[in-house]
Amino acid sequence: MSDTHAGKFGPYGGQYVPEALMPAIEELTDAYERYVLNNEDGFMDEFQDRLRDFGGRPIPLQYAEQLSERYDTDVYLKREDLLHGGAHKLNNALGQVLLAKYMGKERIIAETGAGQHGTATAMAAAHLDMPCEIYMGKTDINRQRPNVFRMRLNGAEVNPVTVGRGTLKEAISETMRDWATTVENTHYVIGSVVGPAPFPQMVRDFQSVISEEARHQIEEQAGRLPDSVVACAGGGSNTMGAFANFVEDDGAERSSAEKSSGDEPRDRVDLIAVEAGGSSLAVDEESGVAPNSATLSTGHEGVLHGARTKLLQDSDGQIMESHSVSAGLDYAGVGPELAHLVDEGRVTPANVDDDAALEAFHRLSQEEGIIPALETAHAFAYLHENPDAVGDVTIVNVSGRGDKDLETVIEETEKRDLDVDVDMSIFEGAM
Amino acid sequence: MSDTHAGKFGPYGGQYVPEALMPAIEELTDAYERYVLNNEDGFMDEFQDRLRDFGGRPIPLQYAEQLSERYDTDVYLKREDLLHGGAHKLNNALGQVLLAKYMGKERIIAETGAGQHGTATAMAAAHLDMPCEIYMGKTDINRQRPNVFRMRLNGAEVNPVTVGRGTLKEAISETMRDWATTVENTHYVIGSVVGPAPFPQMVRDFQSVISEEARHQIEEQAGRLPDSVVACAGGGSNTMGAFANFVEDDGAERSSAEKSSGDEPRDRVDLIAVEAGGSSLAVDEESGVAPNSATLSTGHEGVLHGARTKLLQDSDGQIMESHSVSAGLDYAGVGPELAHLVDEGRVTPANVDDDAALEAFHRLSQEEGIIPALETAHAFAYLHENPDAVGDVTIVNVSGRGDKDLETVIEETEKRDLDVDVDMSIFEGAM
Amino acid sequence: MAENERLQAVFERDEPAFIPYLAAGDPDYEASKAYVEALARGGADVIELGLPFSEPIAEGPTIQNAIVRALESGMTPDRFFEFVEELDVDVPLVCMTYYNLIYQYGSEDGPRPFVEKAADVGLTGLVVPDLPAEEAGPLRAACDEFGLDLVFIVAPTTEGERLERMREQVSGYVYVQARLGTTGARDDVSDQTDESLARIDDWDVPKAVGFGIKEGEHAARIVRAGADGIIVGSALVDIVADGAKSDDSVEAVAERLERKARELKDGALAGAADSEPRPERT
Amino acid sequence: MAENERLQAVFERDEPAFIPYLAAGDPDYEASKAYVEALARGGADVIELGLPFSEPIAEGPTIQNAIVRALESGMTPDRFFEFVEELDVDVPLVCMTYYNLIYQYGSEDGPRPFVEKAADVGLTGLVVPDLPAEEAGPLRAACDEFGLDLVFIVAPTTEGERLERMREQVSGYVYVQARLGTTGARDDVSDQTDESLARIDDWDVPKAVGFGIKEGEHAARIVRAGADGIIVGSALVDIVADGAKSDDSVEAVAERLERKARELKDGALAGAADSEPRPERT
Ligand SMILES: Cc1ncc(COP(=O)(O)O)c(C=O)c1O
Ligand SMILES: Cc1ncc(COP(=O)(O)O)c(C=O)c1O
Repeated sequence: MSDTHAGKFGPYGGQYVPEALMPAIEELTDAYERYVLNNEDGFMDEFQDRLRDFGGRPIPLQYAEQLSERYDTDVYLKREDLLHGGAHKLNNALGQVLLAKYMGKERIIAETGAGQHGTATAMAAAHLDMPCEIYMGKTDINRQRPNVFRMRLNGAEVNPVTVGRGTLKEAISETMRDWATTVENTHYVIGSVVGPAPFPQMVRDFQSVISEEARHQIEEQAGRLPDSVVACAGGGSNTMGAFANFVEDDGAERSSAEKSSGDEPRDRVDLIAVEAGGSSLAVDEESGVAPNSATLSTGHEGVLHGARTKLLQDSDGQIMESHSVSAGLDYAGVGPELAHLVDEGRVTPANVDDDAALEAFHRLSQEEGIIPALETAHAFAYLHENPDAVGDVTIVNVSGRGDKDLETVIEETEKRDLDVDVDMSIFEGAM
Repeated sequence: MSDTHAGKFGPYGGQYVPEALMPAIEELTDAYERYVLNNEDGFMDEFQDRLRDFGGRPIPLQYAEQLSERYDTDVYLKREDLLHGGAHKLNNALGQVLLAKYMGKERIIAETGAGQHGTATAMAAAHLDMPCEIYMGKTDINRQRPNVFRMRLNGAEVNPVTVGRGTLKEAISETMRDWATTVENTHYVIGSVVGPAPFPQMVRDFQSVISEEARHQIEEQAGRLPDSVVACAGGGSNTMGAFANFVEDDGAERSSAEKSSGDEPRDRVDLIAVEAGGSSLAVDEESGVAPNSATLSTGHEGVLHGARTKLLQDSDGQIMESHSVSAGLDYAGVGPELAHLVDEGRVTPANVDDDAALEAFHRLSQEEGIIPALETAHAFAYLHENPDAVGDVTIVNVSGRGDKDLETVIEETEKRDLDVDVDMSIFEGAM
Repeated sequence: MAENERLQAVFERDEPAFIPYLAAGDPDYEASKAYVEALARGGADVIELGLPFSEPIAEGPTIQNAIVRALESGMTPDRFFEFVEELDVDVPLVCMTYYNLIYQYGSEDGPRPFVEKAADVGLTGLVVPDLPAEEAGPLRAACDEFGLDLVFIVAPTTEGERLERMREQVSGYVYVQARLGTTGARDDVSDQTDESLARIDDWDVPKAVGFGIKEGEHAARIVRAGADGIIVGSALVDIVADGAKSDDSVEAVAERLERKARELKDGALAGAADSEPRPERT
Repeated sequence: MAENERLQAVFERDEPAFIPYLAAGDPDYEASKAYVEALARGGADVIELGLPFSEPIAEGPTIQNAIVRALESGMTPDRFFEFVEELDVDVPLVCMTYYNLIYQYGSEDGPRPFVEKAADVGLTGLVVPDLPAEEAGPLRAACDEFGLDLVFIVAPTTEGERLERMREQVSGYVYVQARLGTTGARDDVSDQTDESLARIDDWDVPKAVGFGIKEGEHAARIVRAGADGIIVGSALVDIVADGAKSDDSVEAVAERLERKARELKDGALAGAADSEPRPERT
């Protein structure tokens, strides 16, 4: 992994947080090292048991017949949509809530954008019998209603965040404020590979079960490593989870110590992070609005939410309002490790626009019988637009299911003239 | 199994269908025997592979910490809610759509009540590239909207059924009418262990993967068989699936052929089928309305939808309108094999009312972080009301997840004064 | 195998039988009686009377709706038998209903009480669309006991062994289903009809064709194809439905039914006139 | 370590320092200037001027809203520096902002251009709430280069090694966070204040306490507890917000701010009068 020292990934990472939080972050760093890295008190064993029994792991890697034929390439789907809660988010939420329990914390808080991290956290907190509050922006509350209900049904309090545009960015800021007040008994379960160290590496570690399984599965099913792994990136947690165990498959010469007999280079697995291109890659500096969330492609280094990373910001350094049809990608920052891997050339950043994502949503639903999250649909839109870029064998990470997105999809599809066969009139009967 | 000859279970079962369908049913019986029972052309292998890769099997058996403590008994949850689509229904839908493909059929039709069978069928049909039409009653369309969208997103046509009360009963009748017209190229994927032979046994066989897994899992995790298995019963497919591999654990003396050394009796696993008690077990003969769906407890032998079984009917033999807060249990019939097992004393019929099911829904959501389908909640309500009846170790089948029920639950909870701590005002913010 | 004499007599005449269907009690008890009597006046040779069942899986929308109207107006098996007793018609009546109503009638489970009562009120036969030959044993026995015919339906998909089994059980007449699907009036005559008739050409039982016949012209066409009778339901039920909807007088509707019956009957007769003379039956 | 002379001079006087905060540009550029000047008239010894950042994670709702107003009225880092230059006040000014604005300023990445400009317009120090000592190296170096103080915040949770690390880096004054949480006016004084002050009792840098001070009485209480200064933000921002909401004249609001400032300053002085004389500083 690329976090060689003190939570930095090249120039990125670090701990840019109010002083009041620093002791908690040091405590967390210590707990992360003991429990997660060193499996103290059998933490990782318990985590894995619970991921299996409560979460439903291992999750299949599925050969996608229709897509493989369409794109003339072997497309495998890593089915995180089947994880309890409907997205990869539980891998991390369960890990962190369990860690909070090991740390003796008594209360859980979390931010949420699409509501997937919030529901995952609420579920994990209920499962582990911990009180839980979730901060969610008002815009996201409106476009992800089912998830709001689910969190509440699981006994979590949902605190609406009304400042700014009311999306993920504001929700994170608000959760940090809560944490700054309650840090002594509360753990903040951050929802992606963002925030101050040790969050980016810890969340990645919890999520890396995705590629740990996928690597075994593809070797078993295809008899080889994939030529590429494609994942959507908001903060980048499903991305890093899907990439982690392939990062070292970089096609480089092996160091002599690693060489077995010959000196062939390692296999090369291309890692492709697909961000939300929104409605346009252009930016309105004047109003501070980016009509996209394509941080890796268009962002610039800066400091946000506790870490140095790539950001959507104006020339002064004010954070822009990002936009995406998918709430879970609608974020002006990105995980510092992902930013670093892009700079290093190890990860290829890409983006697709809202229309392409919606089309991919319908295509996957109709052709494979899998209704993906709108976030996930971005990865499939990339595949659709770049079938030649993924090699002969590719893994696409199905980061979540689309049940939460039904209303948005109907509304947004109706507005557009999509290049896919959807008859919107058929949706009226049941409204 | 109890289907000793020709699709009969004791006095139940049979093939009471219009003549036009009989040839198709004979063809299906033949295909069932060849492909399902005898694994011709590797049908069952392909089925199991697809259940694994597309469906996400095996599905965990989870120890429920909070419930076990509450009821002072070891409660294990068979997590069919984690199956692709969110309910056990895919086990059957995938099996039948695949079978239709082996049979050379070109079109799939199905009825649906809760929409879970419809979505499962639509998903399976998309996965296997088969055109698909789903019949659904107008009442059910209104109370299970998200599932209507999901079917349509998966490319299925949803045909509203407006006759009668517009629930499952009418949808089945309507699908049979379609089948009678299109029988030559169309397979009717029936959604539960009902209908003419060979459907009840075939659907049971596809669903019995539930208890096949659960039996291994409980032996591994608890080191013993359970004292009981509890499942909700509408038509009875999750019920029969969860019971199938425990039916022979009836506590009877073993026949001498089976005896190994001693002559101890087999373990006894109690099988408890929980139906919808609705608002009352009383029946209004005059208006032909049963405010419940407790067929096993209160029904009488008769013929409906192709089979002889227990039915909710008036003294003339007219079928009653059943009622339940959960669309998937809202059916006036029940699988013939289940009816027979109840007569034989092997399965214990039980029922819980709407209120109890809603309370159980909230309890499981809050305490275990699992939002169950309203159907499933009936099984948990039974556990709550009869914690002493399930023995020291029980398996409850979590037949599905409750995402589809959010609106109904909010509405129905608001109407009532439930014995569970739900603050309905919290649901308003996001409406 | 019982052959009900009155039913047999119909087919022994040297002309095709016109067999109309109405749901008893549609839209209400008294009107329905008048309508059935109008059919008799219009030339019906046999009348199929539907005893409405709540789950009529073999019916199309027209007859489904008739059944809903009849049930809502209070039709029950007991009222149905009264209805039959009270009818002032001279032609044989056949009851068309679903098996559950037959099975549940009376104090014991099973078809016997129903059949006994049916014979008692003068019904001559039964058609049970959800009862294939395989499950018909007990009902067949009761019909034999009480001298009723049990009419079976031959579908376009019925072939081979199934056809043989049915041939053994059928009596009165065989109901030849003109096309796949449910009941309902259509605008054309299906080619499937000819094939179906050909398949049972050598059966020694009258062949009545139904499903979708709407006009005299259809009737003629079908008789020319070799049918011994035509069965017409939805086209007549449509008239009842229209009358109920427009609140027309019972007399006006009855008049229309009689006229339609005559058109169909005349069509059948015309078809017979065109055909070669039919072989004598024993 | 740089000690800005003007800031140092404030704390060398034998009286507690009153350090008010306002967001520059709230609710607009001109009014904000008038308000800052009113604070100076009201007895401010140092003024903390907020340069608004879009993600103020350490602020409570009061200051968040002030920042939104300031941003909406067009405040930017460049305008901020103009603002500072144009201010007609005599007391040392400290800029409070978030690290990203500092980092992005100028043509190169990194804090140097910002600090150079800050020094240029006469700012005497910086407070950066999202920059803990661990990440402060480059900014500390730039501040040293241009003679600015870098104020750190000691939180109630800051202990042990972290406290030592901060002690080495802090200059100007140490900002003692009176309680956990974000900024915002409260109705009481936290016990955490006493504990925090006790923990850094032997530090050789002035201690200014902030977070939640609202009234003269609070100010007195905190000075009695040993603070060398009090920092008041939200209680003053509330006055600006009320004025903006009621559309009051700039003069009227300025007048209220001046009065509130005097109350707080007097409270601090009263607290000092009650305490034993403060030890001399070098
Ligand atoms: C299904 C799904 N995929 C992807 C994302 C994006 O998050 P990340 O980039 O951290 O995986 C989200 C966020 O909510 C999500 O719900
Ligand atoms: C989740 C769930 N459980 C149970 C049922 C009842 O069906 P069955 O009794 O066939 O399992 C349904 C039917 O839709 C369902 O969706």
